[in-house]
Amino acid sequence: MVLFPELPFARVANLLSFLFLLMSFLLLIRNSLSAQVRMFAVQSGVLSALAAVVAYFGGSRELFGVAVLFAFIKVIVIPNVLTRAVSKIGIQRAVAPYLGTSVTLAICAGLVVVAFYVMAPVMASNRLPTSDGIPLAFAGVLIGFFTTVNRRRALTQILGFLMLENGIFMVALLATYGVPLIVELGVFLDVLVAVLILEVFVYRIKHNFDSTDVGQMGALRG
Amino acid sequence: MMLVLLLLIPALASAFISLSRRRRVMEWTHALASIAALIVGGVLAVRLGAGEPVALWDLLRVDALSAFMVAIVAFVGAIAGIYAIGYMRLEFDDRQIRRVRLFYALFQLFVFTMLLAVTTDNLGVMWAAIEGTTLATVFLVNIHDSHTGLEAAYKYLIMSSVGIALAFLGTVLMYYAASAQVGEIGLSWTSLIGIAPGLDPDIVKLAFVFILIGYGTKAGLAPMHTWLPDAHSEAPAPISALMSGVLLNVGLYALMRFKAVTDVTAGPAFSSTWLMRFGLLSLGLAAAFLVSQRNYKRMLAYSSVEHTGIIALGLGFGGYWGMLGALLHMVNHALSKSMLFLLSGSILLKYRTTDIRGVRGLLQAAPWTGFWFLCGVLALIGLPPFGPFVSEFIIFRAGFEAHSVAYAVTGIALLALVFAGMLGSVNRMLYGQASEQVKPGDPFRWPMMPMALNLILLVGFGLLLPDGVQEFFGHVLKVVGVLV
Amino acid sequence: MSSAALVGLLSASLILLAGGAGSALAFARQFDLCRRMAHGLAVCGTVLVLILGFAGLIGNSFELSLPQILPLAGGLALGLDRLSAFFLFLIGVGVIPSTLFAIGYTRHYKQEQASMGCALNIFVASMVLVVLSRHVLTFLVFWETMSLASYFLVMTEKESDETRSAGWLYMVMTHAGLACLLIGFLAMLQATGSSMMHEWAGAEGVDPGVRSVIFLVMAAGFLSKAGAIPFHIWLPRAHPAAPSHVSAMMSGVMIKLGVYGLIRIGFEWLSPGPAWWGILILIVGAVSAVLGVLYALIDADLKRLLAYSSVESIGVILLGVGAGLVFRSYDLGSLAALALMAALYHSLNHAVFKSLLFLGAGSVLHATGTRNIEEMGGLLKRMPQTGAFFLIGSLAISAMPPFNGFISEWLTFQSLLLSFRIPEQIFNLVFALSIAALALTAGLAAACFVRAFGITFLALPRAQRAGRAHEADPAMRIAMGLFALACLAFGVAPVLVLRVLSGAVTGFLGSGPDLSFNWTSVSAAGEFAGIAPLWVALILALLMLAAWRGLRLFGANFNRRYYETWGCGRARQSADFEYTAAAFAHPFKRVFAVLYRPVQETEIEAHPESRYFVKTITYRNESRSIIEDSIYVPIGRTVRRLAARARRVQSGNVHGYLLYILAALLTLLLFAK
Amino acid sequence: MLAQIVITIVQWLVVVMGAPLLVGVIRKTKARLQGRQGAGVLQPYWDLRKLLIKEVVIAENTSWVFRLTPYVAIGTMLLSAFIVPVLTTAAGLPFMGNIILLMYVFLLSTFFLALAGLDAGSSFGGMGSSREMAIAALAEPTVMIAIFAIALRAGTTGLNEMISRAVSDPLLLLNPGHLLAFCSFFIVALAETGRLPVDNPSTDLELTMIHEAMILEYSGRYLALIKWAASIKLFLFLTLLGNIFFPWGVAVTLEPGAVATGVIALVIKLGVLALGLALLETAVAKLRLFRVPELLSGSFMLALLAVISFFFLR
Repeated sequence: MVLFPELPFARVANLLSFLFLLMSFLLLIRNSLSAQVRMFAVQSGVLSALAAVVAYFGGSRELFGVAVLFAFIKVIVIPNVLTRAVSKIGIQRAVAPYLGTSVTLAICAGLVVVAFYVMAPVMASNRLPTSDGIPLAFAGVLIGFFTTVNRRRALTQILGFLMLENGIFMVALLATYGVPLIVELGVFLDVLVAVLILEVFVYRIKHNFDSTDVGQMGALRG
Repeated sequence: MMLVLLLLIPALASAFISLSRRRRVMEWTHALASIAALIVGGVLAVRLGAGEPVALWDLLRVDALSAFMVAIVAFVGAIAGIYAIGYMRLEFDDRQIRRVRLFYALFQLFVFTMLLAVTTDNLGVMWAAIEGTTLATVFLVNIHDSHTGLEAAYKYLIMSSVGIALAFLGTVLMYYAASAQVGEIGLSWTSLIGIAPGLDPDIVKLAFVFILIGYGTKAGLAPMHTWLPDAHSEAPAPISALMSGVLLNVGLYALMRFKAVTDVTAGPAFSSTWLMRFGLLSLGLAAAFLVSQRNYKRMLAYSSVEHTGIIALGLGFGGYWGMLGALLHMVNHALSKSMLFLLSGSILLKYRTTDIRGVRGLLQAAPWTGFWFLCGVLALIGLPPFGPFVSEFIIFRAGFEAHSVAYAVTGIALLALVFAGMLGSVNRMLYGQASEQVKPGDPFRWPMMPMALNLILLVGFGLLLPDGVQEFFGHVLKVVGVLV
Repeated sequence: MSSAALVGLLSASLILLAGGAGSALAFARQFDLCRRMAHGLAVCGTVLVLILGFAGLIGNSFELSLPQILPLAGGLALGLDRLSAFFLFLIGVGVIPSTLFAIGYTRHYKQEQASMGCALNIFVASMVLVVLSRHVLTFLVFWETMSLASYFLVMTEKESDETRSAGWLYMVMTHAGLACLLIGFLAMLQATGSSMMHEWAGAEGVDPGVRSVIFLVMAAGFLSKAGAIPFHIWLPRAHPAAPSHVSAMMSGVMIKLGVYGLIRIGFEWLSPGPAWWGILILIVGAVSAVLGVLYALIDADLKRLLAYSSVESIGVILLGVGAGLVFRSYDLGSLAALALMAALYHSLNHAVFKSLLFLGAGSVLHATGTRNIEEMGGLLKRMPQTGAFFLIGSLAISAMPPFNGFISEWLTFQSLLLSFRIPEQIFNLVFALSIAALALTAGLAAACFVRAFGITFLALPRAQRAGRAHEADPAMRIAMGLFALACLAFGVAPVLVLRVLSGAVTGFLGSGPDLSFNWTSVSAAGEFAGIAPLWVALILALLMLAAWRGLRLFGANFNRRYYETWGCGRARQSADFEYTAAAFAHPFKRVFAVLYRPVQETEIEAHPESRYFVKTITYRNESRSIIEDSIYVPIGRTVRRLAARARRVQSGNVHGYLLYILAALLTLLLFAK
Repeated sequence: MLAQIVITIVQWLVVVMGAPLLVGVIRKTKARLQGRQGAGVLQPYWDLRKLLIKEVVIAENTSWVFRLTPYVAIGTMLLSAFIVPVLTTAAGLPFMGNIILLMYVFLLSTFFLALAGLDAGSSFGGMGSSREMAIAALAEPTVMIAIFAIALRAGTTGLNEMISRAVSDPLLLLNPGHLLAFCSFFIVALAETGRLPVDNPSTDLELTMIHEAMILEYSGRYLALIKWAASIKLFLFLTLLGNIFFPWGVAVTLEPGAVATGVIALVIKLGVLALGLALLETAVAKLRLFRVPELLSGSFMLALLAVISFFFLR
């Protein structure tokens, strides 16, 4: 098993990690739903490529299978489920997020700095070549979390949640070349079911509240 | 072998129910499955009393702590299951057979996921199982498909999923810390605890932060608890009984597993201070809501947040008394809270309103329900003959021994405040003249009989604890790393 | 008696009480059978408790521990020593006649019989076990069971909202007291390392700062149960709501357990405390005494009036306890013993005459159906024996010489007067003021009970209800008779109690009281003060007889003529001419206006035709309670305001909720290193 | 032993028989001071005799309390006559009680008088009892603090020891505490016995009476007993004032010579006090009822100063 290949592997991994973070920034900016779903598909694509690269250099066939499964679910299945949902919901008046774009970007930058500060001990003790990408992955997690907080539409919240999942998968990938298979399968199953259920809820919310703006669901208080 | 049987019963039952059409078949399978699970769980717990854990394909492993949790899940599952039959007969008539099928199937699936979560040794599978409990209960919360039900279910799902994702990140970091130190290693708890002294303290502390936030959401600790009142008050009574009584404990179980590891690596100070802070925050917030509450199901939900806060305080105080108090309080809380939520179901059936002011003269209108509701609440607010009084005494004793007197004193003061709030609300419901249109008599009698068991156990845990049970707790404490 | 016999006696009494509780639940349907069984067994159980108390008082003691109950905290530990024995004796004296009274009094209750009978038995059993418990958790468990049982007894008439709010306030105040006790006990447990209470004696290892905090916290807990002033607000609400025999037991016996606890902390567990502890208790006692009687004076509800006077008597007891504590801190052992004996004697006397008054009030309530003394009057002619017993009770509580109240108040006065042996000048001044407070209380108590007895029993009935009153049943009268006899016996021959009491106090404190007594006379501190109660009573009776015979001898005119009362010769004398309770209290209301802060309202309703003809004049002179307005109402308001602000957290907006989790995560990540 | 019994009886008779005479003397002096002739000094005896032979008229709605009260009133006063050392400290029944018992015995008689006032059911009786109890209650603290002041000095609260210890101490008058205690005790005596500044004994206007209002309904032999008791009370208070604060002349032993000087000393002291009382009553008008508490709190301050002087000027 090739553990320390020549230099380009590390740089390729860093490039792909940077691309992943760029995609999440872009997803934040786009307002139209279908554009956001496309951004998510691209981001998942980048991530599955990174997994393949790590599998190749790390030399574990098992990880390669995971990369393929990841690509299948996150690039093909979930995006067309979401696009079906978007078309079903139909046109809606644009619901502005809580914070304007510039403020959101400023906060995301802050979150990236936080990510670097938090992941410092992991970076220090990690001997794997892919360790520099870990803060970027964790930044992806925080940005995904922030999207669920900031965005008002249900679908965008689901995308935020999925970005969060991607970030975590990436951290696992870069830190330990992926977690054992059984766990990976369990995670994929849960994420898939979660998205399906969320999609069902989006239809019901649309039906009951005739808009997917989750913010105005405030009946239960005190 | 018993272990596989334990997991198979609910899984098969759930599958079988989802296929059957007639209500009677569903009810019988559901009842038999619940009782079978109770028997198997009981046998497993008794056998595990002897101390040596039972393992299976390095995926499932039941040591004393998991046996303790299995016993709670099985017992409360059985009590709620039997009650659910009576409840569903009055709640949904035959036209909504689809909902009834959904209810029974997801009930069994819910029990399965909880059992899986507490019996697995692999931390990743445990995470998946706990995420599974959320997915199983989401449709149950929204079973009435009302506006508020939908809102509660959506919030519950999105917050739990986001919260637990962080817990997975914590598990990943813990795995990273292990693999960085030892190289190739399975994500199993036993191996992790084995090499815990050698792990890098900073990473383990960072991982524990995510675990605390992630599983804290599931356990209902303070800042992450906001989904709990909505979900538990909208869900049907048997489900909120299971969720409040047991699901919160499963979240705490996961926290205890990781706390055992973190304490060995980075010393108990780190996890204790934050558990105490979150516990006190939960207690404080719950007290604010319980001082004057208008909806009795939300009152019970907030009291769950309060008791989770007490258990977190117990874990935070640590030491022999702190851990023992927390475990005891888990059992006491599970018994009393599940009984109360089931009774709130009967009250809802009788008075058709969850508003406290709408319910008057309960002791007059439904003497049995009223009397048991009174005993349950007295147990919940910590009065002597019942268990919670003793476990709270032990927890606060640990507080003084751990020299965190400020936390203990504030905790006791907040508990007194909660006592005042809840007693006031319950008095408004129990006494006074029942209005005419409420027909006297309890909604149904036989499904409530098993709840007598809850009451007897509560008084039992309050006054006397046979040696066998004490020795069992000794083993559990050994697992958690307190008694060495 | 060997300790095995004592344990046998205790278990027999507990079995009887448990039998009483069980039979109350078993025969819930047959009301009369349930009533007789429950109360009968309760009386038998309490008789055994009385015997056990007496045995303990004359010197026997026992230790008992049952590890299988409450095993996690070291098992159930009971023990009998001199002080516990005295309080057992007090429980016996207080409970037996009240339960006998209950047999007659509770005939008109129907469904409540079961809950009342069961709660009564558990209440008595838990009081007995509180006094005997030697282990921290045992004490707390039975302390709270006692409160819970008395809560259910107070809630017997649960229809009215007033009872419900009274019960709620009572339970909340008791639980707050329990919280203080819990903190105190745990701190002591932690400081001394052992959970057995009698091993705490002296608690040397604890540094003074912690000891003072522990003392203050536990004193607050015990004072809230005793009903001393800052914590008394539950007492005037809970007692009128409870059935009379229950308020008799609560006032006579239960609040004394608060004093029991205070004596345990002050004299045993944290014993060589600084002097300011005693002074603090002294001041609380003085304030409780004066304010208690002042509120009793202006109250028109008979049972609430008696409840406030319980606050006053607790004040007098606390004066004794406080003085004892101060003497002990200046190690004047004999004076401390004298002060403690005065306090204990007054507790016993209070149990007797307060129960007598509550039973009297109960039979008056039973006969007239109202508690408001403004609607009563002339009951002495319709209820002669109850009236006579109530008069004896009023005389005893106002500390009039031939009765028991006088002896204990006289002893308290002596212990306060002997304070000049304390070197510290400031404390001498405080003692002087407490003497003035006690004297003022004595005077006001006399005025209060002249009003209570006069307005209720004398002259003409002010309302038809009072007119139709009928004498109480025989069982009720026997119970009151027993108490009245005890009042006279303890008053005329105090040596019965003093010999037993001084033995107990010497055993408990280790130093004998500075008191010498024999069958006829009692003298404190040698030449300092002495009385001969037996002689006083005999000679007074003799002289009254002599006066009566003397008039006969002198040939005075002995025929008498009945005519209507003098009304300036104008109108026919009727009930409206009589002085009402509010009018009687008016001078006090004017003198102590700064305390009552009365709100005067007069509405004059003129006749429709002309302004000069008045149809009705309504005059209201409400007084407000300082303590409630200045302490409890603000606390309640702030708590509700803070809670309302904290409730905004659950705003209903899911994004807010997610933000809370993100914020928690970031704080933890950034600060948890 | 026989001598002690005889002296005790003599002393008791002096008090019981002498009381109306004292009242007569005070009335006579007051009359002369007001330029009136006034009734004879023995007039009170004739009044008592007249009342005793008259028929008793009782209000219909009264109970047995009304008929018991006169006997309680006279009984308590006769009892206290035994306790107070009038002529000698060696005789009397000193072991029966100290000064606190005395105060409570007086309170007992007031207690029953107030009840009798209420029993008649007339508004005057009620008003009298309410005011009497108010004044008695407010006077109690002053009495106790005055006793505390004396007890501090004498080291005992027993009346006989108090006087026997003070007889041999000539410097007593110079002690400030002693004089303050005397003033406060004097004011309390006025309040307790219902003399002028607090209550007008010789009024017949119902609304202004306090003590008289309570016994408005009494007549015949009951009224005689009560009036007699009131006079004994006045006599005892003045003897207390005389003997405790100016103890000289009180016989300490039993032999006749000392007892004779005791009688003379008693006559002188009571004469001076009676004159002072009469002078005060002619000079001062009756205080409004709600000014009386200020008077009593003034006397309370005097007594407190007496106590403080003992502690702080030791």
